[in-house]
Amino acid sequence: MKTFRIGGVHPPENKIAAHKPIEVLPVPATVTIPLSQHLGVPAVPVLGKGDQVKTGQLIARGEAFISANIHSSVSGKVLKVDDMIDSSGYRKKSIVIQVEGDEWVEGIDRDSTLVKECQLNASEIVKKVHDLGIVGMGGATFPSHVKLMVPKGKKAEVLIINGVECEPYLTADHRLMLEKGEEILAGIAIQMKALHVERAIIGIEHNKPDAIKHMSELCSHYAGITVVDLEVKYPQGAEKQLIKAAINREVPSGKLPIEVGCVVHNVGTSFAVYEAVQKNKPLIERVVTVVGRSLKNPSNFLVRIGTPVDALVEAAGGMPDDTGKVISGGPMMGKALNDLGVPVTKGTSGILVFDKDESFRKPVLPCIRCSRCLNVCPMGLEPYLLAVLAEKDRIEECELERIMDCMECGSCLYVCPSGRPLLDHIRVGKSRVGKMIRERS
Amino acid sequence: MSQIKNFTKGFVKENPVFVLLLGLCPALGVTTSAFNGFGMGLATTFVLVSSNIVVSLIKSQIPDKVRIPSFIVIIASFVTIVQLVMEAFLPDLFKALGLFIPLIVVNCLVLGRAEAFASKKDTLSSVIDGLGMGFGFTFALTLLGAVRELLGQGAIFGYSFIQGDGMLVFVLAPGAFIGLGYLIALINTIKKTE
Amino acid sequence: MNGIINEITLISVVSLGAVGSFAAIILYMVAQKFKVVEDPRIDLVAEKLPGANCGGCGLAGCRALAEAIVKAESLEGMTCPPGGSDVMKDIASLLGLEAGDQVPMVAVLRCSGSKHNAPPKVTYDGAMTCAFAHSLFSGEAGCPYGCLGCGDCVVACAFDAMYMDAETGLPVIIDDKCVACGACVKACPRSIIEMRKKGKKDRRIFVSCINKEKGGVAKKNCAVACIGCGRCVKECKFDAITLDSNLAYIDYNKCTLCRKCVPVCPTNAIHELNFPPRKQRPEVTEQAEAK
Amino acid sequence: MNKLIISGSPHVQTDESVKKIMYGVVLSLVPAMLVSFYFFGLAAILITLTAVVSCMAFEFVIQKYLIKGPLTILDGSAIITGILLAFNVPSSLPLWMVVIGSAVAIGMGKMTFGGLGKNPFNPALVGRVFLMISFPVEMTNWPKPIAFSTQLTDVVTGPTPLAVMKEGVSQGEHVADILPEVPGYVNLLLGNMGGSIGEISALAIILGGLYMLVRKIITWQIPAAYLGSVVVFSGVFWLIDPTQYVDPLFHLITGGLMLGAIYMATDMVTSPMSHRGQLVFGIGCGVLTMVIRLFGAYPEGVSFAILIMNAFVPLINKGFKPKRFGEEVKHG
Amino acid sequence: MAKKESSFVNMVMTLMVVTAVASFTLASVYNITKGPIEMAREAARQLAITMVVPDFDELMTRRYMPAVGRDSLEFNYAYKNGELVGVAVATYTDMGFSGRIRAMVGFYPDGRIVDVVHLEHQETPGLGDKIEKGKSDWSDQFRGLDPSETVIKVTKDGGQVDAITAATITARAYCDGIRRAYDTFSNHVLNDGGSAE
Repeated sequence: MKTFRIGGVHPPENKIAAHKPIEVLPVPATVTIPLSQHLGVPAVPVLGKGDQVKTGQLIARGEAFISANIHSSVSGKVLKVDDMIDSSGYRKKSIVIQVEGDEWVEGIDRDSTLVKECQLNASEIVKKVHDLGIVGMGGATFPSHVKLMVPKGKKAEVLIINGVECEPYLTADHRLMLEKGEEILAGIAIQMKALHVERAIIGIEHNKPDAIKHMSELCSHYAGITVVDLEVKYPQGAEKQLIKAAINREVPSGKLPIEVGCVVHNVGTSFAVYEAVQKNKPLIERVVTVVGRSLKNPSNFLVRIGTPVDALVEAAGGMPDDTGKVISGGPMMGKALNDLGVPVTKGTSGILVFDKDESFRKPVLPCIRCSRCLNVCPMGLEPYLLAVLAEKDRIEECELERIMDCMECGSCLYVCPSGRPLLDHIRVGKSRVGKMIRERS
Repeated sequence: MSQIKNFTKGFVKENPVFVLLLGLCPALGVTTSAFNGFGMGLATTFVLVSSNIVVSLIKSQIPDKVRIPSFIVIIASFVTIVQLVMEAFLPDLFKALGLFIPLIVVNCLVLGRAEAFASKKDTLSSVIDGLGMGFGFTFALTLLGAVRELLGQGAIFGYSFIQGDGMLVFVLAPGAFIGLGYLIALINTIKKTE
Repeated sequence: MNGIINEITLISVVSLGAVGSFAAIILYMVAQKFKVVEDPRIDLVAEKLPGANCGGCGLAGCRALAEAIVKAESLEGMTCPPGGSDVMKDIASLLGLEAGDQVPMVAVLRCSGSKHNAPPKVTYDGAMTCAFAHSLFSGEAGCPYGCLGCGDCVVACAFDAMYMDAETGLPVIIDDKCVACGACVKACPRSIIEMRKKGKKDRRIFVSCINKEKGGVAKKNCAVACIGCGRCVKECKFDAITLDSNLAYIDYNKCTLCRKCVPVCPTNAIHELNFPPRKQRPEVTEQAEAK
Repeated sequence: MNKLIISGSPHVQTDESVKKIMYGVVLSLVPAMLVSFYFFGLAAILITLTAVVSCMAFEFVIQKYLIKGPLTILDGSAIITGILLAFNVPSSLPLWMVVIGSAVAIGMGKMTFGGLGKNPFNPALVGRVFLMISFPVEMTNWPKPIAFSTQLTDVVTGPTPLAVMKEGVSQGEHVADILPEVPGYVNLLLGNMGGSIGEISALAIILGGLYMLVRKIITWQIPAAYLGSVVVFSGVFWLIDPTQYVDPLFHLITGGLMLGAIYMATDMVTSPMSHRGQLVFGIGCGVLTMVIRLFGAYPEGVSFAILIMNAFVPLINKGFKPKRFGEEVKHG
Repeated sequence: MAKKESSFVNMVMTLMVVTAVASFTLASVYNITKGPIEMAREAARQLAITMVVPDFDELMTRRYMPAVGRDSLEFNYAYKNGELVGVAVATYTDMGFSGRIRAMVGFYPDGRIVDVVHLEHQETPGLGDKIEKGKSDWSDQFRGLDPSETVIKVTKDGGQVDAITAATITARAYCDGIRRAYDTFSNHVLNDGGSAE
């Protein structure tokens, strides 16, 4: 079994919803669609208050290179285009749509039959992915068309598909592989065509034996696609770690995976690419795991983008009384929500509902220099040092200690026996170093 | 600054050893007993006062560039005088401190005061400053010596309190550092509460 | 031979005198060869400065300011907030320059979102640093402009002029100790602290809010938020108050400290400091609210 | 509704804590403690108790009245310091000296620097070396081990095997002639020899070390590098001249080497952070120990070696960083 | 304060005057204190000699090189009524813990030790300074010993002298100094017929 070499932790897996098939969540009464649900420049709305929209209709255009189109996930009337609270409590421009029926835009193939053959050429595929607003579904929401365009002078050799789902609790990708395996493989084939690569590797962690078996069987019908069984270790789902684990190549510091001839896509993204290219369907819904220890009915839902989080929690059995924390995403990298009215976005992979007793952090004690943070850091950094330097505002030294290599996986904070908020300080340091670097150029 | 203040500042507020951290070589080296510290302090005080007087008297005649060499020569002369006189008339004290007397020359306290104070102020102020600093230095060395003698040999000024040996480490060099460190901490605490 | 003056005296005088002269010659040569021309005035100016190296002047430290002053041969644009105009006048007379009048400034906290006025809706459980809390979320009270209460400004203050009030959860500025170096202004990720004119008898009037949200939204999170109603603007006869994106701002250069604007504010967002108590204030406030 | 809790990611943490680590170490010290009680009897129990109680008392007093900070005496670190200090003194040491040692260990070695996690030197060793320099007579007076001893005073004393060896070699005797004067290797391994309370039984210490390794309280790097370098260093001299230098095994199981390598050098606070640094640290400790043992004035050098290397830890941390991911590989 | 400008002439002049005045003063003080210093040194030596030899009325000094060691030893022959009553040997050792130890060893003409007293040492206070008479009675054990019968070595080295606890090095060194004195003494006094002439 393969894995990456440096660092890593083994948080309790808690894959509670692993055996729950994906359920389709009913369309809510209103949806709030933020204009910035991808990495990069926010999209620009193309309609205004009072306009009628259909499901799948383009409502905001990503005009910059690193940006993505946004489509309406429902049909109905635009209530307002205004600043709405996002998951951090800040107000961001969003489009609020009052749902009226569920009328889809023509041209979208809603039939579930599998279409394997792809007639389009590479640039047509990329265009389609661009037009239909596909972004990375693993959580980073990087616009997919950018990744499918190999920069000049570089060559992609391997397409690596991330089916690792190393975050505890989350089971969305797992279920997707089991239920939509054929479609994912078709999507992978399309991506391979777009990238002109002959080889694709699907990395799946060992705690999903059924998915590994299922995908391996399906792969036998495709040339060049293999499944690799990976040891369970967080953060294996991180691009650089996955590349290291799957094909033993190290992406140099500050460089992109293409530097070592790799492109990494999530299985969810592959599925979305399949639907976009073969079925003409924009990214308007996604699978979200809703899970929690006290939640009555932990589930994997297929949710329209823009559905408020409380609708998901309601469908999963309602909010338990002793809820302490609601997290959007996984427990290691997700974001704690301070308002449940916020919508599901393209990057929402899960909603975790934590009890009060598992919500609070440990009391902070002095650092005993046990070096656990240093041993688990997958990037080989020294989190204890970075945290101190950042806290003391010694920004230049932070940069020398390669603070920008930190991917905020949270392993250091997870493992710290003194409960020190290492990552909190490192994040501040990172943003300051980033500012300094920008000012320099 | 009144002359009284000028005189008393050396005891705690600007104590040469505990606060200014000047003249640490003798402070650490000779203070194995309170008596040694006291003797060294007085010898230094004499040099300090004498050199302060001379420096303040001739300060206007000395060109800037040969200031330090001139001061050093003056200080060295007084140190040698102390050494000769002590050996002639106080042979016992000379035996205990002999090795350290010449080191007064490079005691940065003496040069420091000559440079920072006597070369700028009038003679009377310089004398008082030298006396104050010297007594402060003597006080510090005696205190450190007493602490080390008490802990290291169970005695003060040679009068034994306990049977047998004390904590030997305080007689040795590490004890000097430890003792000085904690005394400085103590003085800082006192200064803070004032 | 046994007299006080004998050949030993002679030998030592001659030899030591020769050594001295020789040393002087070498010193002279070395001094000629390695002449360093540093303006002696830099030292003099640096001596006048407070030496706290607070960076309030915008330079790396007191010595940097001294170098800059001597180099520029002018005091224009050079200020030493902790030292105030006295220090600058001192330096001016030292260098024979003109010192501009420096108005004494003081740090002012422009937020009243205490635990009482802006009750927390969520609990923050991370590192106690505003910089991180600001990047993480809008604050416990939900106001994206309000004080986060983690005390970065207090940590940044080198003059012990600030402390956190446990009751309100807000920092408190001790006017007497504040030297207006601006470290807290830089430290606050939300730019809540402003340097304002100290005012006659330390009297100041200012809008204690920087929330630019619409009135209703702001008011929902905080009882004393400026809702941008504009009553104070109408009340002010001196055009000292301006309204910009739902937020009133009082220009301390135009304000005459008449404090007519204070009672008309429906949310009590305008604060007056160090004024004698006002007798009829409660009624006036009620009237204002009744309108 | 409940107020929601907001914090940055990650939202899960291990159930490992400082307390658990510290009590794990205490647990691992039990075998060595039992051996010491067996051989030194009541005296060992009394000294261990005195050291632990006074360490905790000094920590409490200093935290409460001098630092005026939060009280952490129950986090177990003071208990470890107490036990290790007791382990490093002979069982005949007067109890008041143990109290002084505890005061120095906690006051000077730990609290002066700000308490847990900030001390550059191992507190127990600071206390030990202070006692060693202050009371050289009492600290080098080793009672002979007696099974189930209940005697408190007037026990038979004798030199440690290392001292016997050093004395003998310096007299020009051959190693082979000296070896019969010390207990056999099996006895040395079990702990039937003169020495400090806790250092005698290499076997019991190794047992505790294995427990800590399994619990992942320590990593293998420091003990392995330490013991390895001792073996190599002493082995080289032994091969060159077996009449003047004793074999490596003797060095391994006598004196405080095992205790030092497994408990003292691995102290988290005072050892380097990265694995590479830990190896360097261990090798440094080993070489220094052997230099002192073979060429120094003292027969034993573990305490001094570790303290000296403690001083180098910040430098080692600067010079030996962990291997970075994606580190540029330099091509020749 | 107005600083005086440094020119070549005034620099040289100043330094020359300062050094000349200083050296003149020093030379004068030296001349004044020369007598007392010599008297003090002589008194110390005399005191040490009287401590280690029997009552005498005449003293004669001679220097011999020891068999081992770089510096000569000072032999003080003490006579009473023209008869040799003892020899005080100023000896030294470099084996001390810190620096040279000097001591005065007194012998009866037959080679027995009268007494030993230290002259100078820098041993650790509290430990090695027990060789001093005033600090400890350790050095009293040498009284009456005959080095030809008793091995002047610490017991650890196979001799018959008790070491100082925790200061074996100092004790060992002191023994070395005494042996040096005795070896030279036996070469030059015992073997040459016991007379200085």
